[in-house]
Amino acid sequence: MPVRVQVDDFDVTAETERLVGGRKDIGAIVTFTGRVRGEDDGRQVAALTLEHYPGMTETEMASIEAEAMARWPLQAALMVHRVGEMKAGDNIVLVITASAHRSAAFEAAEFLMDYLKTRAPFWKKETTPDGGSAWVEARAGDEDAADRWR
Amino acid sequence: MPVRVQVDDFDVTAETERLVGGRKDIGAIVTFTGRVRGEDDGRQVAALTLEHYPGMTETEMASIEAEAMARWPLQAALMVHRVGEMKAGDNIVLVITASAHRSAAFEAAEFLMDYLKTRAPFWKKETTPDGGSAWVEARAGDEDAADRWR
Amino acid sequence: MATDAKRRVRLVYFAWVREKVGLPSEDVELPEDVTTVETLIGWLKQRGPGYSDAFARPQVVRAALDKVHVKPATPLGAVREIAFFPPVTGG
Amino acid sequence: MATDAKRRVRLVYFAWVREKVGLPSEDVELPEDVTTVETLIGWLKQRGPGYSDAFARPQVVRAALDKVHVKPATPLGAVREIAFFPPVTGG
Repeated sequence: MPVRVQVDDFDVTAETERLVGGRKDIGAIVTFTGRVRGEDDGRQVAALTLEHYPGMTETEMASIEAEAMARWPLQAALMVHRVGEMKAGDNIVLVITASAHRSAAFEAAEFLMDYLKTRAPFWKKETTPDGGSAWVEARAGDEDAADRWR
Repeated sequence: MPVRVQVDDFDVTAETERLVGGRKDIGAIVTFTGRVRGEDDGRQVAALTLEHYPGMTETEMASIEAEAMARWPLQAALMVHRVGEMKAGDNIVLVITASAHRSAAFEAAEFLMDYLKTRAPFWKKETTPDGGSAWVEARAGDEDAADRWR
Repeated sequence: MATDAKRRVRLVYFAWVREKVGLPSEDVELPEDVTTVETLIGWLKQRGPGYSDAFARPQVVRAALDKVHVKPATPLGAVREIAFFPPVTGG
Repeated sequence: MATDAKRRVRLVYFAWVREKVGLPSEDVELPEDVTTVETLIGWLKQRGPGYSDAFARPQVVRAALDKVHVKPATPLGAVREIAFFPPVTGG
């Protein structure tokens, strides 16, 4: 099942068709798109820089996806994560899950995002409108969200 | 917030951009796409005919969407349901939810689908490859899924 | 409506209820003793084999009054459109 | 590797660990008494102010051995690449 790390933006419809177009065994497709918000915990955010650990990122994402495929009856899954510079409103991450029925597709998409947020080696640096910058701190809530799948 | 009933297919990327393109207050977008499966409970399905109750459908969908907007901090939501003839592999229904954070977007999308499946006046008639046809029966599991939000 | 005694309403049918009744809709005058969804179903069942077939298991037929889901015991009141249909199967 | 006594490894740093250390990566020879992630961090902290700043709160620095997440007590074994980074914040 595919995972990708890329600088370029993605198109949800095009990725979905590439993943499951023409298949007739899929009743439910869930997509999650994460975007850069212009405000984070009260700070103004003009742009984000996404850094990652090449090699480990892809391995970790593939392992998270394999775990989802083992836990839910999925016909297909895709994870795409952007790196580099992004501005407020831009896409950051895409998860697609496809299954015969909707509950598996919804649960697996949530699981993939929760694990991606706590395991995949990506780091965000925020740039404020005045030119300042700061590394984003991990949220305890993300660890809690991931823990519920244990 | 928009709801639509239409004969034509929809494009997930285009609908998402129309709904939230250019906004900078959205961190999470969840989409659900329902498609015609070529097999349902062991029966082969060549095509589906979707019938609805014009007027009531739109009112009911708008009321389901208003309930989701009241229960979760959503920036936007969209429901599109196709009617008429569809063949295996075609899109039937689209739900989009957008929020600052992912948990609200995921939960609201599941809620919208569960309520749509049990309240909105649509009916599916399946056509098998040999030309036979039969109305789809409601699933008890759909009622259970909707009941968990009470 | 001119009087309460002759209540003219529109009945609409969907999916297999429509196919069994044989009509998508019809305008009817309700007798005085038809006051709820349940008594309306009872009256309809007398109107012919299509109706008695459609409402053979009344518990699986759903109803809406002026496009709002209702229970069988609901009074018809000043309703103008009454819909009968199977459990919904969209999505 | 030629001998166990002179273990040559690649260290890689990410995000603010990289910025504080001042390098994206470096090749080092580990002393014999550096056998775990924890003892490696202790050794690195002696190497200069950038290192001592980066590892000032070692509990918030995460480590990976040959691209696999590990705990501080994990033995280094025959590892070739050791990465240090803050808690991840992707997605």
